[in-house]
Amino acid sequence: MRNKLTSLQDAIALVSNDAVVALGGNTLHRAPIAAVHELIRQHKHGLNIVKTAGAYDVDILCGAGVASAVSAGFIGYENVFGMAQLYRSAVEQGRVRANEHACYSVIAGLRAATQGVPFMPVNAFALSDVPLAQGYRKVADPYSDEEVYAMPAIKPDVAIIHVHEADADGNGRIYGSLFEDVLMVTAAKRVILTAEKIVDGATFEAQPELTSISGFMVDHVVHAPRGAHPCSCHGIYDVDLAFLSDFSAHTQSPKQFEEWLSQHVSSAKC
Amino acid sequence: MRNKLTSLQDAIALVSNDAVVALGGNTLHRAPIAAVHELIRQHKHGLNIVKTAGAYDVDILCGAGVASAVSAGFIGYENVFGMAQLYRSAVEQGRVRANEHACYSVIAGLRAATQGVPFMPVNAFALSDVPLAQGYRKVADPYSDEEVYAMPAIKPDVAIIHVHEADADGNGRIYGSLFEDVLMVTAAKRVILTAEKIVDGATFEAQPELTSISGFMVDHVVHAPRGAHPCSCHGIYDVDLAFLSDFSAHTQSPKQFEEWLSQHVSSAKC
Amino acid sequence: MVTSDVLIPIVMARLLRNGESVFHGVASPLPMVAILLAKKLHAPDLVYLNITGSTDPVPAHLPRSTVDPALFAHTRSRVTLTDLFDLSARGKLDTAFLSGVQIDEHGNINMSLIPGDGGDVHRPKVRLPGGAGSAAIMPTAKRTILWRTKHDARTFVERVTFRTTGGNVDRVVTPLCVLKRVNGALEVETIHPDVDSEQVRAQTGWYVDVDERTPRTPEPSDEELRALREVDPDDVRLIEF
Amino acid sequence: MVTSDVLIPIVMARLLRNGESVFHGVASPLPMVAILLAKKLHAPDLVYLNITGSTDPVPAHLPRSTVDPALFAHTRSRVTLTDLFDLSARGKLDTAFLSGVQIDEHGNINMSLIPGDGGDVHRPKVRLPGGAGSAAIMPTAKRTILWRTKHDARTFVERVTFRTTGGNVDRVVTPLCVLKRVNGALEVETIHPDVDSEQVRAQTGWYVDVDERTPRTPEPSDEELRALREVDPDDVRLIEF
Repeated sequence: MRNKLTSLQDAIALVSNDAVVALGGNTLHRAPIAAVHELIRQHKHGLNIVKTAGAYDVDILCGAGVASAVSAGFIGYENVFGMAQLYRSAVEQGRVRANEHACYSVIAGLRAATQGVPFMPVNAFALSDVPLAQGYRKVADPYSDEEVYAMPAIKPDVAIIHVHEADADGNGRIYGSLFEDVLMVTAAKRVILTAEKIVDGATFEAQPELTSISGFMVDHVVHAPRGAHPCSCHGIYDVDLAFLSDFSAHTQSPKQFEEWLSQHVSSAKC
Repeated sequence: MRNKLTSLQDAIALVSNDAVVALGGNTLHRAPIAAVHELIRQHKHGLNIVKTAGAYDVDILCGAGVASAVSAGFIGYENVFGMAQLYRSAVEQGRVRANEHACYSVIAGLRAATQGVPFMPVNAFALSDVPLAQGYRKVADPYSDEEVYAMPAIKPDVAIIHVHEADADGNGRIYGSLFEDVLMVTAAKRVILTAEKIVDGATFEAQPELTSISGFMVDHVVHAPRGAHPCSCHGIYDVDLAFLSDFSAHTQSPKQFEEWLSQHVSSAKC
Repeated sequence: MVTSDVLIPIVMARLLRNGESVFHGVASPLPMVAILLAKKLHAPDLVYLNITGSTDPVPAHLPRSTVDPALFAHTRSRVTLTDLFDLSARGKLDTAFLSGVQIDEHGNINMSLIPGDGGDVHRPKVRLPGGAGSAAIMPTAKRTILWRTKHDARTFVERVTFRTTGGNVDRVVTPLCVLKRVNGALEVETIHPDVDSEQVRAQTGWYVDVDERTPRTPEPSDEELRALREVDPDDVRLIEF
Repeated sequence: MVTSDVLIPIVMARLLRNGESVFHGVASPLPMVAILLAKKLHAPDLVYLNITGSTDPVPAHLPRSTVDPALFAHTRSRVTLTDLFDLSARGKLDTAFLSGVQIDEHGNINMSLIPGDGGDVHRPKVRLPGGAGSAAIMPTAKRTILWRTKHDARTFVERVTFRTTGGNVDRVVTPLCVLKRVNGALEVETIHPDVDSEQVRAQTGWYVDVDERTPRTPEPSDEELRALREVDPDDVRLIEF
């Protein structure tokens, strides 16, 4: 396979405005934050962010004006820091559209894209106002006429996944929780891996069963140590509560947030 | 979790006649042959065998009168021993119904069962006589009206999977090729693992990422060393060409096959 | 007097059965504690599932986020959230813990939004975090146990403003009582020690049939209290209060 | 004179492009050899995919079954057959090798059955092995290369008795010639060395426009022959003949 190593700047430069962008990880864990910050530095806009459950990643992209839609099941800091204020006000003020999902319906949409079919039946929403609000439709089983909700395919233009180890071919190892990262890889048109560590691919031969993402499905590999910070990266670093606490305190006013962004993101080298 | 260890006899005794039985492995590799032989010894009948690509397993079950239907994409010895004669004559003589599939359509049916939906859209059969022959129907995407084939759910009553290592909780490790075994586990109502080796579950804690099948999805664990023979088991033993050659030579007449069965299966201790 | 942070997880644990599969999602410290408590007390073979993809983890310390790698410790296998949703969708998940910003008489929950002017759901008055997996899990899991650390008439409403989902709600555990769904409606099953029945009525948004004869939630036993201290020595669950 | 077991894999290898993803299924020794040959010759970055779930395996010896663990050797990752079907279904598989017991003028294949009395497909006259993944792969892979070690009018028929599948057939490699699909129909592109054009016509079930001016398949080069001996020193591919 060809060498896919590139810089974070070059990989992110290929993300077009208005792209559908799937972000790996879940809530405060193994989100591809180095790439998220670079999206902000490159002043992307109009992105539709796809995620099952997001936190800092989605919140800051909404605050920075990068996201214009969020397709997810949950956006929040769990019980750790209360609501995602930037996301919340962006939605309430009409700057961001919340495409409400049930996590599983995001998965269903990604499955449809992975499998090259226009929709995926999903056993969800049986007793919910979400389908009406979002325009989700039912489909009848052609054998039994039983009705089930159909999720339209979600085909991200790019999936960005943070992994523990990657080689130049794009093979990636994730230790601990996988979340829905592999499904995002298969569903997306283009895949960027950011990796804590770049390793010689030969080291994967001893235990290919441990490779989570197969290189032929990956387009770009970026070396990004601590690339999930302030989120956790299983076995390497924990959630940075102090950093997030400081961030959270600066999301109460636009001015404070601008200052925080300029100090922690815009001027930062990645 | 509770201890799921049992004998092969007891595990197979729970398979009812007329059950839909999914068999792990692919062609001549890691098929659960110890369990297949036990199905024959227990004189099961009327089974519908689900497999993507089968060989000795499906052939002998057809010859022994255990199978009455086969839902698969391919049944044969690849180029190694020519046609699967027992399967072939059983179908030609109307003793076994061949539910023709495209491998991927077996997968689609298993996916529907896994996901608790009545059917699964599948991007296959666009230019095929199979749907008409098998009664596969199309379904229209409720968003675009695009039509796609729908596979009815395939919900095996039991899936039988041969693994390298299992613990008493039902956690299973498969080295090398996984084939569609994990999907069979999730689709089936009941799961039997046969294992080359029973290990202390504590040994899986060091690398849980290597566990292929999660114990809570498994009902019975059987210690079956060489349980895939004469098929291969990655890293432990190769296909037994001499055994299969002898078998193949005995499939040309019912009488020869009966003799072979009685010598190699009926009288054998498992 | 027993406080809610002690009683609620103990009551939640009592509802769990040995051998069943139990799932909690994001933002679920009390279910995390309750499950570990039940495993220690009466349900050692309970199968503990969560978003990290672990099975029966043995955390060295309890995390504040319930998706934390701490909940992956000592697991012997790994699945994805997809696998857990599938499990529920095909009817094989026994019990799920879920919650709601609003919970109504029929056990419907709202985790999504408070609609804006004219009922506008796309420009809501309040955007809530979202139901996470609730709208998939609650209708398909064999039963759901709801919990909430606040019991007032803004939370326990006659009818949710937006129905994120209804489903197979079995019990609701609150700081005041345990509600049980009977014929599709939530009824008070037991009132907690030291709680006045009038208070339960006043702080619930629909009419609840309670009086001094309503059964009382049993006090925590010494064994339960000791187990709770062992499971959550740092009182991590207090972040829910 | 170059024999088919030498020429066919070399011709198949020539059709492969550097960097593309190439898949073969069960019972495919010649594609296995052709892919390894192409990687050695002109397509080192070709991505070799097969049913074992390996990527770019480096087998220590060539197996007779093309699902053998030997084809998993030195892979750096593992996928399932499901992943490969999905890859094709979403339009990302570049090239697939498939075959047919019958192949017709339009590139349709039959791997399923010869119908019984009155066209009965459930009680067939001959039950064939089945198309494996063909009916999924052939319509969705960007292109399919068919191969067959026999070229006669029973194999190359005007119309298949049962259409297992049609699809994106690009080329067909046989012991006599290379056929190319042009405007939906297979035409002879080149005739192999030492093969008479009349023989190609006589042994094909539909009219093929060939004569002495039809281009010839180039002879194997010394480099190709040497590479073939290195890739398949034990002539495992002969089991297809």
